Amino acid sequence: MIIGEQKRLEEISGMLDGHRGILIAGCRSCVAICLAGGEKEVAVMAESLRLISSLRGKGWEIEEAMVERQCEKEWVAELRPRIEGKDCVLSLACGVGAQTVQAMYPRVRVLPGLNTSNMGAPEESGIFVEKCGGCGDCVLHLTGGICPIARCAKSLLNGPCGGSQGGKCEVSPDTPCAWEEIYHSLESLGRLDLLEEPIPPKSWLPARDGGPRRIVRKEAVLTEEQKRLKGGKA
Amino acid sequence: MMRILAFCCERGPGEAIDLAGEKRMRYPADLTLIQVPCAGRVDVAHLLKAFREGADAVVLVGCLEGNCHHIYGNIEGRKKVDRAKQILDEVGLGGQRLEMFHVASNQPFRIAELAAEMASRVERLGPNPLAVKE
Amino acid sequence: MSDGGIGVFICSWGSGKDPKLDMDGLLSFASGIEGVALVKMIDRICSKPGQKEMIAAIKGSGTDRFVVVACSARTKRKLYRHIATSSGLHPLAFEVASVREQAAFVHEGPEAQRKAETLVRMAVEKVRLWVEPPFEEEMPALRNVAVLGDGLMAMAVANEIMAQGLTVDLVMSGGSPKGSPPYIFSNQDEMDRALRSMAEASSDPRMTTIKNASVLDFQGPPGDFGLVLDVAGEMVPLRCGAVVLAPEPRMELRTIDGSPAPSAQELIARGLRRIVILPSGASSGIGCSCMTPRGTLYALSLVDAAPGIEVSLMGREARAMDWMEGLQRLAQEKGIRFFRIDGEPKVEGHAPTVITWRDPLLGDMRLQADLLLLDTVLTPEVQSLAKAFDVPVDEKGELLSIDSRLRPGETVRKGVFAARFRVGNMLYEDMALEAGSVAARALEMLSMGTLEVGGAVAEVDQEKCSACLGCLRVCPYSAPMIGQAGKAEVRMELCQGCGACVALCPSRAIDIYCFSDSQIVAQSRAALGKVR
Amino acid sequence: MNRVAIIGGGVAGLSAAISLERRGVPSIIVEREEALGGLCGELGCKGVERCVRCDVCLARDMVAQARSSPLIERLGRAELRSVSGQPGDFRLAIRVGGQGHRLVRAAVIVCATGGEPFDAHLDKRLGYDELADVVTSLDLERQLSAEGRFLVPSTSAPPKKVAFILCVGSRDERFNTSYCSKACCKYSFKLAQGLRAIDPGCAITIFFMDWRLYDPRENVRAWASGDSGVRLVRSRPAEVLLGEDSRPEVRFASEKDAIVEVEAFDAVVLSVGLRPARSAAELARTLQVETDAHGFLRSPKGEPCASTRPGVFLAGTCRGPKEIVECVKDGAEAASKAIAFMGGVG
Amino acid sequence: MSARSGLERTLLGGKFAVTAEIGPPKSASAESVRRHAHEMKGSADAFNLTDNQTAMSRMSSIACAAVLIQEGLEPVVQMTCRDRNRIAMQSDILGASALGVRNVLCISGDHQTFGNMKEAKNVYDVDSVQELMILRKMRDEGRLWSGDELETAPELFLGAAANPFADPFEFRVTRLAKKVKAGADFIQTQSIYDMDRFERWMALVRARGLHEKVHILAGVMPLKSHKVALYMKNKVAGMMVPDTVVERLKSAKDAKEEGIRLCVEQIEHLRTIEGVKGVHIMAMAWEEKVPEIVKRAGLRP
Repeated sequence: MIIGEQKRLEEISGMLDGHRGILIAGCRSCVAICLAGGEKEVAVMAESLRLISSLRGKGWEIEEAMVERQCEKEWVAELRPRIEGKDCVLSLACGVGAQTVQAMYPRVRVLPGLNTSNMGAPEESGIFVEKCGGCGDCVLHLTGGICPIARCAKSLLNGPCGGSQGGKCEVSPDTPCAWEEIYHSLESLGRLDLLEEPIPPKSWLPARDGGPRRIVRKEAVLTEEQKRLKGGKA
Repeated sequence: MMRILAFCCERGPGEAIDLAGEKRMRYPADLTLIQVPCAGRVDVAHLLKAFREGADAVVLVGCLEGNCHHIYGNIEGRKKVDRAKQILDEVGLGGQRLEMFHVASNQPFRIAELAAEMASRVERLGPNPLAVKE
Repeated sequence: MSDGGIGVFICSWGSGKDPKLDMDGLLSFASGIEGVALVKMIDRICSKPGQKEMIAAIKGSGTDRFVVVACSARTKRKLYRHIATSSGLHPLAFEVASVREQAAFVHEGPEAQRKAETLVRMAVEKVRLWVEPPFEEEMPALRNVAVLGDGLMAMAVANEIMAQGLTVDLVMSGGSPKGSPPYIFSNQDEMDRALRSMAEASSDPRMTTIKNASVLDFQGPPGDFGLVLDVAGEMVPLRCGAVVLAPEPRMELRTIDGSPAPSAQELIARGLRRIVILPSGASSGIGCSCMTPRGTLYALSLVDAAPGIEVSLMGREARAMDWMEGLQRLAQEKGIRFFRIDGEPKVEGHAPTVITWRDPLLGDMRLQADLLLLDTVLTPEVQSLAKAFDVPVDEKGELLSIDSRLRPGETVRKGVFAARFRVGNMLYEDMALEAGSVAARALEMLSMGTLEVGGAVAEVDQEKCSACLGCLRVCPYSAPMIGQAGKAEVRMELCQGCGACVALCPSRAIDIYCFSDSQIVAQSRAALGKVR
Repeated sequence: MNRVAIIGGGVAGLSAAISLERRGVPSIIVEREEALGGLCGELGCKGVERCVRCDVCLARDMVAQARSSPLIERLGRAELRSVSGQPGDFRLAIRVGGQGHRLVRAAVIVCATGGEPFDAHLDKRLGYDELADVVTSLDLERQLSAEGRFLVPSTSAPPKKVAFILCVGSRDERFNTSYCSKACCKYSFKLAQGLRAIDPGCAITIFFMDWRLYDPRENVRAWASGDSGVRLVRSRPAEVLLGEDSRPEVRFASEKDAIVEVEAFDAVVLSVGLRPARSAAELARTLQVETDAHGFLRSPKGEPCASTRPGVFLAGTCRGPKEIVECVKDGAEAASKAIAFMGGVG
Repeated sequence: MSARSGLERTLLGGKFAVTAEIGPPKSASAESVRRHAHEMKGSADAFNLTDNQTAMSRMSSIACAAVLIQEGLEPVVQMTCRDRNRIAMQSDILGASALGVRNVLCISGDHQTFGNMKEAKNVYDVDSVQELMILRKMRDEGRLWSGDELETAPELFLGAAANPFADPFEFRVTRLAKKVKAGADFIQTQSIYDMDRFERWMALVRARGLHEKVHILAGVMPLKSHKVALYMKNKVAGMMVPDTVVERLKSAKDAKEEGIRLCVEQIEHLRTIEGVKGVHIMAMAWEEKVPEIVKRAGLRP
């Protein structure tokens, strides 16, 4: 899932200066799961900002709203009555959500309440770890199901580097060395042979480096004629 | 004996089939027709599963574009056929064994035409290799 | 699955006359199929005695579904539903193997028999997996129609509906409409009679008129719609069984600078002698559309009132209808000239205005006019109606209802009907006919008092739905919606059972009754001889 | 007995029957031919992959709906002999095929007997009699309906050059048809689109006077300019003669320099207009309704589908030439008026 | 096979090679490089020039190499994968060989979070093994990685790093084999303190016959004090410093002298290990001691 964490209150209140009608919009999918933008987090953020507003006389009028999934136009459209009369929206969804709200309500300023971080999974309650770098050309079949692009600090394909010691990455003691894990995974899979052959340079075209990506599933795309025939909001 | 399976929209083409019957328009018995509410009802899995069940050729018969009783079910059907053809090519069975035909309710002769067309394709491409193995 | 077992009824006439099918062979074939509890040959199922015999057999056997092996399913579907209900079964608890049309009539001897057996096998395999669909008969159908539109078309629709004993709420976006109705009246009294009928209708007790209203919200199933109108800032709720959208263009003869066409006396007074009428078609600026009788009638009125006036009509086609054919000859006899143009004329200067264009036969032409009148069209505001009722609009700005196989007057949204106007060439009779047929569509839906809902419709398994909104986006009828639980729900009253959503759903959360995935697969396997 | 008798099983009659059935009103269709569908039922679909919106398949769809409804009784090979009784309780004497007469009681009569295509033999100059390759649009439609393609009669090869001549038997004083038949502009446009779709190698030339397409979305000029294989000539051909290579030659005044041109085509299609049915006068007498100047049954001004006699309603081309979709609307309107006449919702 | 560089000529001649390391300065002037050059001239076959070591910006390795060439020394250019993608890498190599550089050491490079600009964006388009593949293709096939032909192919003596002290130990030899397959001609190991582990590693190397396929130079680093030893042991990842070494420096009166003596002892021991073709002396910020170490270890006449 997409993992994000809240910006510091200081930064958020800095952004909110000069605004009066504020709507905090949370999201019920990924950011709720990583405890960044769910309904409770929206409530906590609302209370904290109301405290700041009364303590420092900011005069903010803060309202809370939830969206099922803030990256879907249909659901963000349901925010319309709540957004009427507000001059800014503090989105506690991931970056995608904030951008969707801004695209649908061009005259209302949308402020990012979260720093969207990565695609990962909860390791245990409260700890979320990056697992996938979205490089567009998966190599898990060569690395025993452990992604070196996302989980090796240097995205090496013929790791480990010289700095891996005690199973930890040189970058930080609590980051396991991906290649150490790859080695042990392939060992238990009995496929250490995969590490013999040097892997040639990777094409980064399908990755973010190739420019913003656009995935098209032709059989679900409505043709121009279908759109004309269907009409309505969709 | 060839096995050609046709998924047939019951509105337009379904009417054409009955009209073909009324007019005694002969077509090869290899063509077996399954009636579905609309060409858009059939999804890629049905088309591929038919080949796994031994069909030599599969046909999706929908109404003419712009004449769909369910607004644009036939365009949805066309998209599924294109996707399935792509997969059949990649798989090696050949997308030629799958085709979409458009038949209006007053074109009974098209049923015989499409049956003949698919029969000739099966002759050219040979029977479904899966069926032969069994 | 079927607990009471499947009944297979073979109609003796199903074999077709010349290439006889061996119906007894089919009988024994059917009895050999696992799960078939009863097999019976009946002489002419569609005859009265045939039906009685079949109903008795079903009741006696305790089977809860059956297969009919007979002629085409299409012509007898309603009959078989009647037999099912009379035997105490669900009206859709059957499948038909059309062995006559799809085997006896189209294949030769042994092949026909084998195909018939395959068809029977397919029908049995399909009905085996039949699941009782939701079938609510009693959806209410309010006998009140909301008609939206300002002009004559809306009024005519209202009249037709009231003539059939239903009540009407006429919702007008403005107060009184500008310009004149776009229809062509054969003479003045027909126009007066039409305007008079408009006045009478508005006083009819069965109609309430709401002026200056725009639609804020539109909810509810067909037969029980809930509208919320914004009437000069105030929110007015409105409940109705059906909605008819009847926007109407307005036509106006205008000068270039937009002022309405002067009367004959004014022309004489201002000494304007040479008048040219150009149907501009476009609502603004110079265009070139078809010469309509409207221009001819206005020219005739000018010439009658002031003989000295010289009138010329320009346009691409000479459009005339029924009785209007002779109109042009009458106009020519009175000295009115007609010019046919291909493409846009060039217009320069003011009093006199010089019009130049290229005539295919006569070459480059020049015409001087003291006054150029444009026959302009004021197309109605259709976008907001389309948005409010979720109905598509085509490039011509008309509420699309013809493009696909919808019947005239129907739109994609069940219960929402739309009258179509043809700009510039719609006779008053054409409009009355359009209004009548659109009203008829609405009445067909409401007149039975209840709406049959359910049957072969889609249903969402809430557990499996991942709320990807795919079904909302693909459904032509916008039947699926997102319920409270954040999961998809298919509104049974809107679903027409086309299955586009089922084919798209990534989580296989939606399936359709009577054409479920498992049924289609079972039929394919049976068709390919893969079932033991 | 609130049953409606519908004379004629064409598109208009079927539409009326279906509309009545949906409102719970039983009806009986008296059809002269064996099968339902009328003139429209004989026409062919002109689309290959794309529907050109000629609406011909409406007839087929409606026949299917009518045949599957228990509320609609159908009498094939049946002719209306006489009508007695008064509006609200008519008695119709009907001769049914070989089994003699049958008496039908009905509260209302809807006459949907339709019109007749203009007999092209009457216009000698267009050579329909002598030249095999000069066909009427109806012949072309029947071939499309049967095989989905058109072959030149004399050579039975697909044509490479086809001419359409519009307004044959319409807007023509000589045959007392000074009216515009409304439908031939549309169906000729659709036939041309059909031939282009079936064989893009077949060039089409259409000789026309005015384009009178009533559906605003039908833009024949845009279609023609976008398709190199189509040529629109605004000229009414004088005659069609046999060329040396035994192909029909059309003599017409060309648009550009108004001299007479002669051009040979593989086939010439005469777009025949609509005339009142031969039996229209006799039918009018039977139903005691008036006809208009051209011989069609007359609807009073401003009341579509009504006839001059209460309780008798008219639908379709029996009351004047019209397109297929308009006949469908006529059916619905006639059904509405019939139900209104029978006192409100059925 | 003709030697492509002085270092290669020494190694091919069977002579025990010596390489040292010069740290490029944080300065725009090459003055300190020239000074080191004069001090160390003749004391080693070739001199490594680190590439923004520990991810701290310093004078570019190739620029320093040019200066060394002017001073008559043979440079070993180090090229990390952290700062350049394959496009910049190949263009730098063409430039370097045009300036006379023949030895290149392909290394992944320290992660930028070690350096003084942690917020920088790293590259890592390719890793050290892939870098070897690219450079070998330029040398042997005369083509860029894209396949375009080069007018003149660079003559390169390709080196790679190896760290017997990083984990997983048993994989380290396989990784060395991978580098050899990718085109490494010589290897310079991490600085050695835990002699047993190095010897076990060399045994595995010999077992796979890698010591004949590639010239292995053992890395040593003289320690100025026991504090430096502790820093190396705890702060530098992939470095093993046994406690005995720390103890020895701590108890010594003159820590620096003890550091030098230890280094010399290590060199003498390393010369006895079969498969070790030379030694790489990394006297970072102590370059002036290299001639003395070389002399006391008897490496130079």
